[in-house]
Amino acid sequence: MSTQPYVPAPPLVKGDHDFASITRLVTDVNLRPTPKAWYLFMILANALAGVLLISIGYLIWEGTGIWGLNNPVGWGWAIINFVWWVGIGHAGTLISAILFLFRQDWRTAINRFAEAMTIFAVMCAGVFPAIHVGRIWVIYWVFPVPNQMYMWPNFNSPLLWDVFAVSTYFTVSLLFWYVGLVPDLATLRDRATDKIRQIAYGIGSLGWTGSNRHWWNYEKAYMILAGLATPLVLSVHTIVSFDFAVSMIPGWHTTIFPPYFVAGAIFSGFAMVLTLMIVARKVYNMKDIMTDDHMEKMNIVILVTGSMVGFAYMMEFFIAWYSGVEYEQAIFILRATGPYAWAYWTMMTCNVLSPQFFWSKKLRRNVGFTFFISIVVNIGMWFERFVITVTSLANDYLPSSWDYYSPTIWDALTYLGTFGLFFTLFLAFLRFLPMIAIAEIKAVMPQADPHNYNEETNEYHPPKVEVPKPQLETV
Amino acid sequence: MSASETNGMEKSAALYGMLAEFRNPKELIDAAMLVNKSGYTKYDTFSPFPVHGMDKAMSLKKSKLGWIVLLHGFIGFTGAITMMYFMAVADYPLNISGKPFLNGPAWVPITFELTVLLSAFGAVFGMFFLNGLPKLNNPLFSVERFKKATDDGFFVCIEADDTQFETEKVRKLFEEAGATHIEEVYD
Amino acid sequence: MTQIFPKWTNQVPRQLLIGLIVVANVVIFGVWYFFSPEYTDVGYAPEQPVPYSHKLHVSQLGLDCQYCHTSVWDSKQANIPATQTCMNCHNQIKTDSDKLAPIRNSWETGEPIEWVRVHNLADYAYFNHAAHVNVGVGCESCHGRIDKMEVVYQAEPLSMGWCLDCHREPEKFVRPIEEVTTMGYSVENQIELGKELVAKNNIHPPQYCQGCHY
Amino acid sequence: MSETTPTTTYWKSLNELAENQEYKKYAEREFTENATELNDGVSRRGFLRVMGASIALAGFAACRRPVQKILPYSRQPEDIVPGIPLYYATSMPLMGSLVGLVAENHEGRPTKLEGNDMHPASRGGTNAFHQAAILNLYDPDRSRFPRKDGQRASLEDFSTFLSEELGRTTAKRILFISEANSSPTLAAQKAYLTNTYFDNAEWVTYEAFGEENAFRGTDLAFGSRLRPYYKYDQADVVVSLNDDMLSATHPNNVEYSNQITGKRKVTSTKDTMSRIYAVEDSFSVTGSYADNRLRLKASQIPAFTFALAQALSEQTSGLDAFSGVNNSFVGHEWISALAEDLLANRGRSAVSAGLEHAPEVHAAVAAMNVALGNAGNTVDYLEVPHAGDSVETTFEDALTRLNNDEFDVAVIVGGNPVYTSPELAQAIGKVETVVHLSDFYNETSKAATWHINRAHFLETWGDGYSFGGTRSVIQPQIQPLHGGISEIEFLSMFSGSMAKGYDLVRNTFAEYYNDLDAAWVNILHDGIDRIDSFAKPNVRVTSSLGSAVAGALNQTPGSGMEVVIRPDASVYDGRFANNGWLQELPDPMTKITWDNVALMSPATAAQLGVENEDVVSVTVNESSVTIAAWIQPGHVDDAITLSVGYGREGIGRVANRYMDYTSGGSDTYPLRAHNSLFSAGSVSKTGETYEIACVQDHHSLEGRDLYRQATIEKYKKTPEYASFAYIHKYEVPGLKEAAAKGEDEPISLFDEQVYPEYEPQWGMAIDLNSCFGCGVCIIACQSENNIPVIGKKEVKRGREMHWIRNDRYFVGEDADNPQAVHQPVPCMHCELAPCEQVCPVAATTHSNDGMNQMTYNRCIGTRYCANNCPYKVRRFNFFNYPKEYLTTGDDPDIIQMAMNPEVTVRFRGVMEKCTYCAQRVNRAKISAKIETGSPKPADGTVKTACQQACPADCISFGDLTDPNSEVSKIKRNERNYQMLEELNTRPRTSYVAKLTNPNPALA
Repeated sequence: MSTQPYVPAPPLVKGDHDFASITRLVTDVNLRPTPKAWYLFMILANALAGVLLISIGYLIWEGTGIWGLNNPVGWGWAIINFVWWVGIGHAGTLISAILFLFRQDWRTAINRFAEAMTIFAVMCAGVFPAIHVGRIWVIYWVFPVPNQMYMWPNFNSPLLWDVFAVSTYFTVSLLFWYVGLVPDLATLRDRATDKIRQIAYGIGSLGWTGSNRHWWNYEKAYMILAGLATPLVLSVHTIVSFDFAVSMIPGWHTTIFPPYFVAGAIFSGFAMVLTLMIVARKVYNMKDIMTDDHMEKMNIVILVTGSMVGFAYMMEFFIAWYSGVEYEQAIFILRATGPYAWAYWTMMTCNVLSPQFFWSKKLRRNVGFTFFISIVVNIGMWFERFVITVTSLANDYLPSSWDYYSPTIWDALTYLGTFGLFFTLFLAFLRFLPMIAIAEIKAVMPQADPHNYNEETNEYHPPKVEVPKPQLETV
Repeated sequence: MSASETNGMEKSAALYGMLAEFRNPKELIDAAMLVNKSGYTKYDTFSPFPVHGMDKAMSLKKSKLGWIVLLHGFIGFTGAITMMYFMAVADYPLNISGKPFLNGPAWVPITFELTVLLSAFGAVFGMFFLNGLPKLNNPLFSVERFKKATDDGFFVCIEADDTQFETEKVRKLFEEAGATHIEEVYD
Repeated sequence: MTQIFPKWTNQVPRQLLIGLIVVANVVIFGVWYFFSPEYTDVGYAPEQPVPYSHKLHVSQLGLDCQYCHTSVWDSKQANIPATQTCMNCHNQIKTDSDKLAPIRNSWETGEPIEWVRVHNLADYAYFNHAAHVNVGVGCESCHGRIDKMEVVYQAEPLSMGWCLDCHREPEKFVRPIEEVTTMGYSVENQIELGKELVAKNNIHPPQYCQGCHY
Repeated sequence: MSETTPTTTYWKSLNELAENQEYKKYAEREFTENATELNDGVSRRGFLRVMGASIALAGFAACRRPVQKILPYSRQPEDIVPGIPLYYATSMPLMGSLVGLVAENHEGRPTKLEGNDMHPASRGGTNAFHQAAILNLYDPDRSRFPRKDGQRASLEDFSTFLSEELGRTTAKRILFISEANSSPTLAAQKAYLTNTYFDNAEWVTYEAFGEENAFRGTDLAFGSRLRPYYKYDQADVVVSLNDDMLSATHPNNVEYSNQITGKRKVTSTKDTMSRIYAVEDSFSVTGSYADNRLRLKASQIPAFTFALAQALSEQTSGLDAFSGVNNSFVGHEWISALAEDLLANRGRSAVSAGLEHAPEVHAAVAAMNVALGNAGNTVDYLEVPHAGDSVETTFEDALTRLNNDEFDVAVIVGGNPVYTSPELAQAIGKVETVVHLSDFYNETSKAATWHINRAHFLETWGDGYSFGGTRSVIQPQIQPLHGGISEIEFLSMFSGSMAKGYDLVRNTFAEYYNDLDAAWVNILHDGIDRIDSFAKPNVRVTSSLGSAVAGALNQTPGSGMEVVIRPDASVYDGRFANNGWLQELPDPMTKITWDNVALMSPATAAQLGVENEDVVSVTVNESSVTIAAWIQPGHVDDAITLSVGYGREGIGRVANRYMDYTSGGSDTYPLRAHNSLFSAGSVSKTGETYEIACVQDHHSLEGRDLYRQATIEKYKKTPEYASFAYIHKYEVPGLKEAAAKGEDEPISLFDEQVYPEYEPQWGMAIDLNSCFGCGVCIIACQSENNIPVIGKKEVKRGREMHWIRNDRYFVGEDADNPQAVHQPVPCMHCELAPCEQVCPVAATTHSNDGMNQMTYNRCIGTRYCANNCPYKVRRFNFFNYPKEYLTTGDDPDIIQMAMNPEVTVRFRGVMEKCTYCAQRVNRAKISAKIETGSPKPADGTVKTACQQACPADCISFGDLTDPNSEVSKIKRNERNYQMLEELNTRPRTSYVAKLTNPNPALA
């Protein structure tokens, strides 16, 4: 890197910050006394989480029947929510891993944040496969545990693949996140004044010193993890999509599902990151770090993935027609015109139409609009999963078995409750952990580069930013 | 090596080493080169972020982490295959949808996942192992200024049990390198 | 700056790791042993309303199992004998024993005797005695050395795994049909004899679920 | 898994539960008003769970084992070996005739009823009522003790009352009102009591839906009351004038079904099949099975009949009475087509009319059958000694005399006339003492001074004749559970003796035999005493017929809206209203459960502006009833069809309708005048709606090839009409490629496990040409496999549990007059079952003998298998249905006695489905193994419950490795096809495509 001519990008950190100011900007959030507002929101979140606990308790007490499921439609909101949350849970690892491999330095501003969201989203997702089964008390049978029955799980089952995929994804994301946290926890340890924080952060940072011998292994490890997480993140939603694609139900039995699900996952994940980021950066005035450039870049990803999803929808129809399978054709026509058309068209509007606004640079950089779209997108993605899961089951091969699915209040409450869980965790994260990867941010600041220092005086001279024209050609 | 170094610290000499602070990454690199050239081996440099080119400056050897990860990945891969073969073919073969007991395609996802999982374990825990972490108590922590090492401070420390270590020589060396602040670290 | 953690804390991680490994092993072993039917069920010997001694009746008096458990050859159940069966002898012998009072009482009133069930197969498993004894599975193989039992107790775990042991390798257990009720039967060439019997009696024990669960 | 939890709830509804104090307390404590799912089930489930802590044990058996007691016999009964079921012959009396049955007994309790192969009225077949009778036996709501003025009394009290009040010399004028009963013993008692014992006693037989009109019809035609008894196995042309002889509501439907479908078993292109014409108002199973169907209002049927007679009178003799007929139907295309076909098949045709139609119609039909030379060939006219003989008065007469206070005492022997006959209900009020024998404390019992609880037919001895005249004995299977008495024991009390049923029957039979003891064993063993006990006099049409029918001939059918009232396919005249199995049995044509509805044609509905579930008010001369409307394609316009038996109060937990009007249907009897099928009425929309639990939402095949049929001509031309290749014009994908590789199954990514290395391999074939959709298979399966009843709300949610369902599709262009087809769908037992591979815990796998096995105790309930089943035959226990079902009533043990001990009772959260009756298969395999050393039972030794029950022998089941087994033969037939063959699931259950034989003239 040192040899080739340095092409200055627009600075990733706005405002004239030095290392210390960055440290303060980020860590003060965790060290300053807790604001009232935080308690307020925490209580709200906890209340919602309580709703989740109650709905689960009642579910275990009464049985799956409290949900709106019926005979053709054996999977309802539980699975929809599972896929939805897992999808959201893709952004974080994707940002930290793939963008890292692509040397997208701008990721450093949001990766910590996004990874946290990922982990919490996956936790919310994990709730559903666990509780949706009829006999929760024997769910451990899906794990290959030796037992007096000599029975083993069935490795042909996509659900079992899911068990491994999701748990692996969760573990690896967690490790990845933690590895990134260690140096910043050390920073907090060293800035903390009260004993409790010192001990807590002290343990968390494992006695990190910032030794460059450590940094050497550390960067290696981080690189390898990124390399591992990249195929992993793609595999997770691929395998989730197998739950449908491997079955033989018209509308499920579709080879396009893996790429289409992954695109959808990135789509919804980025939207969720934006939703949270736009609020967080306002509240904690991190505009210098999470800049509008970030927002714009992410909007471009949303535009691209949104269009990919749209393309996938068209492809489904085309293949259904092209395959000549009457059942496939029937289900897709029914989706658009049948009893669930309302859901289908909501999905189309939110997922395919809404992102198209981001062709305009002005809208891409418009905070309010971005916030709005980011929410619309996630509504749309929920409906996508609804359309896939429910419509296919409700109208499959034998018309005699067709039946309409309508959820009960308990379906809704359980879903609502997971938001409680999510925000409880997320608020705790904002309060106690650095929401920006401090060390990484510092590393991408111009001051961090020895070349930006005068050979003789060792004084820092900021890199010249040329006029953007040649830059346009080079990029 | 750093692991061995920390172990060396076990035989607690009163004087642990000499710590010098520098103003910025550039100076830190120069200092590191200087110390390295003057033939010290038991020394280390500290910065709030990895400084580019430090590996050359300190002439650090290539990390062994890659091999650890590969080993773990291999264990994960073979482990998965063996597990599924034992359970689905050897121990209790059940006729499921008339599929063959050894159902290769169906085993791909789980094999992949377990390989990745084990590799990740290798990477993370291997890294901590190589760095001799966790190590909650460190002589350097008793130096007040050293807190800056995780904020905006750049330090070099030469340890007392380096064969060439002599307090004065080291202090002079640091002064040449332009250290803003030099101090002895006691354990 | 003072150290947050004293020196000894540097040893803690290593100790924790070792401790964790030890605990994990203990737990796994504990579950494996104490939660298994071998531990929970084997040796279950409830007190019976009548202190009937199989030891006495089988080894001293030499009664054959079928004398009382008549239906074992044709029914899924090996019946508990009717009071009648007891009375066949006990209207002559020990007619005044207090121990036998419940028997006589039952005989007079017609009220059944409430024997306590000892061998209780796991729920949802169907077991058919006839199907087993008719191909040479000895009483002993599941019920143990009844002839040595003063009080009947459960000798085998009766767990699915235990069933499968035999269903997978019947040759290790089957015996000539005429030896079914023999106690303490054993031959040194069990395996090849077993193989012959398996072939002769055309024994294919089901290992598919519906063999036992429906 | 049948924990017995004493509670006072049943599986029906929250509302009756609310009457239970214990629950009220609980509910106030635990449930807030707005708990959403306060539909019948859920809250009650909570209640049950609290009361029944014992469930927990199931899970933790390993930690703490519940002590179990074994109770051996004190004295070992003869020939009872614990664990081996015993089978005894008996018969079921219903609608005045017997049907021979065999009862399966486990340790002395009957658990299953099956047809008696040797009995002519059964031939091994049954109908839903027979199958469900076992549940009536164990119904906890049966009346358990005699009552006087509603207060508990004893039989002794009653006999004292008889000796004091109704002694031989009593001056009281007694009217015996009996339901139709074929018992010779009872007939003797009847004669004795009315002629000899009492000076002034009268006897009337009353059935809400009896054969009286048929008898009167033959009386008009031949001058004597004779029962037309068809021999459809001789008939090539069958004309049903609104006669639903295939429906369980017909007294002889089992035998008729067997005969009619028997004439349509086509095994090769050389075979022929009979032709069936149906002329009817509402869509009946007979209509759906007919080759040609004509929609006519019930009031037009007489005119149509006379027109037909007129058409025939030209070319036959003996129909002069009708030659003068000149109504709107004369010259109708159907009349000419029918006449032509009938004349072409003299002596090989059979014309029949609905039992509820006027005597004149029956007279005309009888005359036609004689004129066509069918009498003696396809129809016999039987002298039925016990039906309306000399000692009886007619119902009309009895009614008038009741109203004129000519009776002091009414003795009602069985039946529920106060409910079924509004006229009688109000006439009976004038009598000072009413004595009522019945198995429920029902409407009549409430109106009675004395109520005596009646014994179920499986509890006491009895005798009687089948519809065709086979005499047999009703052999009890179990002591009366609640100490009830049978009607013959009841009547014997009047003559002062308190004889036991056994002696009464023995005495009757002693007259038939010199040495009864010798014969007795066989009578009981075979369940048959004597076939053809009824005389078959030669019949000739009386000269007075013309004058007798003259009045009817001139009647012109009413033009306006008419209301038709029929017995219900599920609860008949209401007597089965408390039977959960029957309540939940989907109606064969509408697929509605738990309710009765007002059926109307789409046109009529449009005209009235009503849709399904709109409540309409139906009015027939002053009295009106509100009931939910249901649109029935194929129903005649300007007519409403209602069924009876619902809207009950205080009968039992299943039967009762509820205050909030959520279930139980409506009582339609108030609209019905005795013996009148139809009456002019008016219908209006009330604006309310009422939820109907219909198990099938979608009635069109969507042009899919799931159900395949053709006319017999087409079959003869293209025998392969049912093959995938013929229908789609291309082979099943992958077959060509496979053929290239020399395989016969479509190519696959895997080399599948091959069948059959192991023998036997089970398979099933369902002959769509025989199925007319009665649904007896569903009840038989429910009884055999311990399938719970889940209640209306759950059915409404689409959670029905039946393992075999009967899909009914409407096909054809004409939406107003479509064809209805029936397709039974059990588990297909696919060799490459999609359900299996998706289960994460291998709870559903494949057995060596080729069955798709569901292992309940391994299932964790992901429901993935059900999702992935293309045939949607898997059923999920969303709640703990069986627990409720089995822990209900005042003493739950009773209902548990109906369970089959060889089948697991499933629990909450597990999947279940058809097992091909694995318990029967395994029992057969084990005994075969013990007897022959090979686990391969001989063909026919294993019959699945559905197969066994089917009167049409529509289902065949057996070993596919045996090329000579019945099922193998059928599967080799070119009409045999697999549903969704192109999915390559390789179902073991296949279908034999339907054939129709319509009259080209009417095409």
